Amino acid sequence: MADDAALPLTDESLREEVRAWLAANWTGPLQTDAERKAWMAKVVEARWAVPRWPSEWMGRSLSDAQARIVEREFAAVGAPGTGQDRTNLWANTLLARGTPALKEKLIVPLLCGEVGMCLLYSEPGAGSDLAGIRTRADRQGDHFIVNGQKVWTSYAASADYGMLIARTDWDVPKHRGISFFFLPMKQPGVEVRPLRQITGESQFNEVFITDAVCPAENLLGELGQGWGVLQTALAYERSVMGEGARGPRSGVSEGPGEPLIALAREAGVLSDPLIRQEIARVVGLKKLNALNTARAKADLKQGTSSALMSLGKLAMSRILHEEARVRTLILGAGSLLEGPDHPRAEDANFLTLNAYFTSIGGGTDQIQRNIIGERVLGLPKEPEVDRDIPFREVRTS
Amino acid sequence: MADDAALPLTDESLREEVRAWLAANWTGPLQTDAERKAWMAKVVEARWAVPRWPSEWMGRSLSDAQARIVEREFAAVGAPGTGQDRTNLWANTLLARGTPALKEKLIVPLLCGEVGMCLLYSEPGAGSDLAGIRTRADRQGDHFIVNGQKVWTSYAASADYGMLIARTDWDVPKHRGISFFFLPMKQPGVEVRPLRQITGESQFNEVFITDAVCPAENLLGELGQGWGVLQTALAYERSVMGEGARGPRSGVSEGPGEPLIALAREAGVLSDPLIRQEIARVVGLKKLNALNTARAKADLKQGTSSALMSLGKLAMSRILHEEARVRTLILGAGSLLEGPDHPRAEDANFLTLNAYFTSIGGGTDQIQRNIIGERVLGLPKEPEVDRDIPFREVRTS
Amino acid sequence: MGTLTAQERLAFQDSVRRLLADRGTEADVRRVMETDAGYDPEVWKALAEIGAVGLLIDPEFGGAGAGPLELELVMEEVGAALLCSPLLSSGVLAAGLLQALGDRDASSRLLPAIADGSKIATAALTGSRGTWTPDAVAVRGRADGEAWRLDGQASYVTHGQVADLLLVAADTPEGLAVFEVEPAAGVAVKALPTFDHTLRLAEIAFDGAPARRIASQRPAWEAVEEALDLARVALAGEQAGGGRHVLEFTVDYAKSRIQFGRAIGSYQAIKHMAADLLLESESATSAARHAAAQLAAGAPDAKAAVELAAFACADAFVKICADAIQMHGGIAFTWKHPAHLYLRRARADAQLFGAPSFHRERYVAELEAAHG
Amino acid sequence: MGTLTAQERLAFQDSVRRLLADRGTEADVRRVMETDAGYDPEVWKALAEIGAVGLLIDPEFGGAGAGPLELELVMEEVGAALLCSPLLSSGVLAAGLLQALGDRDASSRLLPAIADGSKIATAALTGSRGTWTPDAVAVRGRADGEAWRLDGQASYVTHGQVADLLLVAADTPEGLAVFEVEPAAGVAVKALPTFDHTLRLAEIAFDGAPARRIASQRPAWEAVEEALDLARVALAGEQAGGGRHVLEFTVDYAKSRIQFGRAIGSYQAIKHMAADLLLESESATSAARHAAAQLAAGAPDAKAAVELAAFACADAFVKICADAIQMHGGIAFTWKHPAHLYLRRARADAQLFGAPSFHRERYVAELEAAHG
Repeated sequence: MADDAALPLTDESLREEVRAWLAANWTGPLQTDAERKAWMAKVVEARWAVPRWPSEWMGRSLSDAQARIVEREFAAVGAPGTGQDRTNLWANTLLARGTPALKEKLIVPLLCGEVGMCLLYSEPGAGSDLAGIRTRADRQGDHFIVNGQKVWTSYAASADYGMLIARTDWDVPKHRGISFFFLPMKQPGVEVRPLRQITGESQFNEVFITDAVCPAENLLGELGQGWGVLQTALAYERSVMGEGARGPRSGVSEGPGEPLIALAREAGVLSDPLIRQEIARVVGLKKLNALNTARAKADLKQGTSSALMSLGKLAMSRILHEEARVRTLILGAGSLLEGPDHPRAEDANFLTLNAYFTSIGGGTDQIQRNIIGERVLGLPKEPEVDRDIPFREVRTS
Repeated sequence: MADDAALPLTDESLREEVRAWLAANWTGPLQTDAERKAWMAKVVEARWAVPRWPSEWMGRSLSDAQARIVEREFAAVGAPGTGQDRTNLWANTLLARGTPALKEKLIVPLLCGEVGMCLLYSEPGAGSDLAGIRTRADRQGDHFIVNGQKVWTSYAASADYGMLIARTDWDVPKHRGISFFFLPMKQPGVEVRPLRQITGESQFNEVFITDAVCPAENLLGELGQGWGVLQTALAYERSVMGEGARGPRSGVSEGPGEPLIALAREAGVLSDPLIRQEIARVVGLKKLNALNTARAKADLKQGTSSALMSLGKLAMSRILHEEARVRTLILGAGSLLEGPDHPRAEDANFLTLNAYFTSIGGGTDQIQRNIIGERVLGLPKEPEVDRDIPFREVRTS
Repeated sequence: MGTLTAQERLAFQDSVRRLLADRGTEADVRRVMETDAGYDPEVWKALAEIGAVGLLIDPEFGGAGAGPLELELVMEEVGAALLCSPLLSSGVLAAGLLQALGDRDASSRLLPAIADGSKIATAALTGSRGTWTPDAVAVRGRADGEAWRLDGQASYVTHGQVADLLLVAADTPEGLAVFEVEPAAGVAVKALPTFDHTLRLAEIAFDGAPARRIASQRPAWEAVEEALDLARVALAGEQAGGGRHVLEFTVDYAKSRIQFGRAIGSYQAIKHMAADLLLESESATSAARHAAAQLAAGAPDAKAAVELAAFACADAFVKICADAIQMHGGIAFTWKHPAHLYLRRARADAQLFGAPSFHRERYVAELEAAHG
Repeated sequence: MGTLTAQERLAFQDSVRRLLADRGTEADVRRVMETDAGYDPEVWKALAEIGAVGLLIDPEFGGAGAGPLELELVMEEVGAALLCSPLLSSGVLAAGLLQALGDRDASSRLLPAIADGSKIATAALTGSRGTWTPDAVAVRGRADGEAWRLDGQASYVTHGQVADLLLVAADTPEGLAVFEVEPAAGVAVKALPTFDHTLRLAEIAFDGAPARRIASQRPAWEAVEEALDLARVALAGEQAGGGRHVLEFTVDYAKSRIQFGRAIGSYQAIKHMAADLLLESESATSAARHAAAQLAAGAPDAKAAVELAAFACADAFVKICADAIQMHGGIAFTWKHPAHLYLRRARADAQLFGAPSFHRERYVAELEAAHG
């Protein structure tokens, strides 16, 4: 086995080992949830789930390059389950900052996908200003009592635990009084209500927390150090997140090639010079963003940090809003409609509204411009009126 | 005469009096500078120059409505000189805040147009932040010694006096240490250098002030109260200023009708659908601004204050930049050229650069948006880091 | 068309405002927009009673005899409240079209019931292309003895599903004409699902539908254009009023929402967006009122003023609503926040009776015509 | 076309950068742009010596044998420094055209002197319409025995007033062809005053001018388009480099300029403009480099990549320069501040060889063609 440190592990021997294991164990597409769970357990057991991790936690202490070899072999046969040391937000956060007891309890189930998770960060009063949260966790013996309200929580209804930030100290500046917990969701004090979005969908939830109980061993990091734990978690999240933006939802294909060209052709306006200019603009923006992303990746490979990464979200926001606008322009009166009989209108209108998912969610465009201005261009911050005063005295909505 | 308060002055009797006086004194267009001076002296002497002012200062204490009657009669024959109680920035400021000695000395010459004036407000280090000026005036017996540098000064070379703001107290917050002077310009300590603008023109000057002498009687308002005097002067200036923006400078007519239509027709692109859309946008913006201005005036007449006034400058800035852009679009490669043989290119390029006169000069668009947001919409100000500390301690460039 | 005195106008506007404050709340809008009919019959009755439905209709036919100025003011209130009603269809488009055609017989037969709200009328003026130009008409009329029959299809018919009376533009061998049709035999009305839930649109198929031809003193499309211009001024007013209202509640939010220890409206990002939107809002108001004034005065540049208002108000309303959502952040991404309802209305208004680029093109044509 | 190794390329870029840092300062630009010639012969010589002038020319004809990738990198430096030189005219347009035509005799006769900088060449490709499309050519060629004579007019000829050699596109009875002409009898070269003082343009009248026809292996306009595409990639590089440099000095200013007690770059109004401009700048760099790479690789989407770079880089450079002036405030409204020099160059670059809307139109045509 690979944890025999005496034998130097070559790329080739590793590749052969994975291949052999896959040949022996992988039997093709997973059809049922039970099959999936069984497979995941097998991958974890064989220490392929998190090969970069130490052997203590089901890993092999492989280098990133070697772990990529494992991932490529899994991908080649279409088998899931490896690379979770890159992609499993929950397990990574827990490994980095959790108590031994909590790790012992949850790491393997998390790797096996047996535990549902959700994020309890944002609050109605704390969006851009996440450190302004008012959900409180008060110590009571060997557990905390949690009260407050969270919002924009995906999968809250099915989650077993929520990664929660809550205020545990009101007498220190806002960033310093926050703690980070794995809050058990299946308890009477946690009420999940679907939140209907402007698109009409309900992907998110509000979570009302009333005297919910959280064991003290579910605290990640030190008490009051939750802001730092959160940054760790957010970094994992960012490194995994792709574009995140969704395309048209109608599911009715517009045919091959550039979608806007196909749409304009279908609508009979592809020869309209105005439409053509607008299509060029939007397709151009998309292409430029793809080129920027490719350059960013190349820069990263060369080890130089890249300004381009941070621009991607801002660029995508503009692209989504612009594409929705041009789709509307192409459809004209057709955009008045919606519903399954009018898939093009459905797409244009859905995109119009859903573009805000990107321009508001995960940091508004405005916050994003602050970040680019300050962290990339090195422009000075604004005066921060709430930075160094006890949170109790901070002005809130 | 009208200052016989016993006789009630009716609109009709006033109108007859002006008419009679004009009939007796106005002999047609003024050809020479001497003729002009003689006429102005006559108008002042006859108390028509500032009819709203008290008789003590060459006025008649007329109501605004009555003064308008005088103005209309003068306008009807084309005679200049009246209405200076609205339009003469210098005389109005002096009347409002000057010492008796300075008024006695300069009011009549100012009304007669015998004294050249300029504004010494902005400094290289104090543009948007006018209260951040560093030009100093130090009392020395019965005069002040002035040192510093001013910029964006029109007519500085021919001016007899400059309306100057200078710092007289460095140990109080910035707005409270400023004083307002009529600085004699014709003295060795005042050096005027033309400032070439991006358009290539030199309408403005830099003024270098080195140990210049200003009599104490030339102080307007109290020592350290100059910011308030400045606000008075700026209010007079705003009430007079029209649009301020200049049109094309080539002077070569584009023919009747909407200039952009004529330009596009001349360039042979009036049938281009893209050009037509852009023309509609810009002409529309101009028309909307005219309509807004008309509504603002109507609101003012009805005595309600108007949000529209403050929007005019911002709107004009956008119009000027947009018009320059569309002219460039219309001309295509033609916009590469300049000079008298290429008047259309000259216009497009001049407008492109001169648009910044409006979007930067007299308060940048950014400052303008602050003003609209705060004073019109009532949005709160940003934290002001330099408001309540001695100017000496304020961070500057 | 007539015009009220300034005082009468303000009193009238006030009565509309009070009615809407009372019975056109956001909760009412949300309730009514989910109904099939898409309007509240009680409110409709009340609107008729205060004279809003018959606003444009000659007193001879039971209306208030007012004109575009009054219409524009009322619509500013309608826009601010997001009123769900067939006012635009019945009181403006249909009434305007009947009066523009000038068929006294038809007018005296149809207008009184429109004016008192007892009948809801609408106009079917375009086909599936939805361009509101004569070439997009897809209904044909054929003589059948003394009467006429219609075949073909009309689309984007505002409030077609609740109309008791349809005025239908149709091509005939003698040119385009307008017909009076009842939604009965040979008329299949299909409700179209709309992105703006406060709007109702229908697609109507005519299959030998009996119709009565309305006489016209002039080319029928001229009368249609006149009615459409009234509707455009109405929409402009709605857009101006809607935009102003959205800006108001957005600015209020920016004053009260605290992030990082201060109101978000103190940040230049938000403050400057608000300042730009104020310019949009005020410009839309100027444009809408100017178009109404020029139309009321029969000014030579009335058409240009309408075209300008059509694109300027449409773009302004959309921009204000779109930016308002951004300025609110997450809260406006929820269904329960009203911002998206306004954005939906703004997007609908921007398409009805011609998209902004269509009006920009026509505006330039007017400018060309004005100056040779 | 060849390509240097990555290391050679960086070394070469570095040599250009050092030359410009040394002899292409703002003071140099201001001095040279006021001369009639509009370039510094000594710097030109130095550019030739380090291989920049003959960059694209085959080693067989005395050049460096490099390609679009190297050209783009050099032009980024040229744009940042606002270099005044006929590099684009002689080293790119003329050299590119000769090589694209593939007339070995003409190439061996003309390219060596272009490569070593001893002769300056340019191409006269458009008439007074300035669209760089074959229909805008306003010169006609007629056979005169073995030789040819040209009549008509060319305009917007870059550096025409300093060129020793003109490559002229002309219509002939056999179709469009390219001719070699010396500025001598029958050729009247008139300098055109340019808004961008760092550029030189000429209008050239041909009156029976003796000309030598350059043989072409393909339709001559195809070769012209190939040369124009090289020039567009060069411009894209210049725009990307210029824009990046302007953004850099603007951000620096925003850090050091204090108003109201803090750096103006701490205000969101300035900070957010800078963030948006960074996106513009990075996108322009990506577009320019991508176009160069696709052209170098002879990729099927090379044409689309060039069109995209042409409009994206043009718009980005203009926007960056325009916003940079606004962000500087009053200081950039003065002649002595460099911002306006960049804006002038940006406006020139945006027109040369086709305006952005022209390239957007052609980009869509490429997208259509790519996907049927």
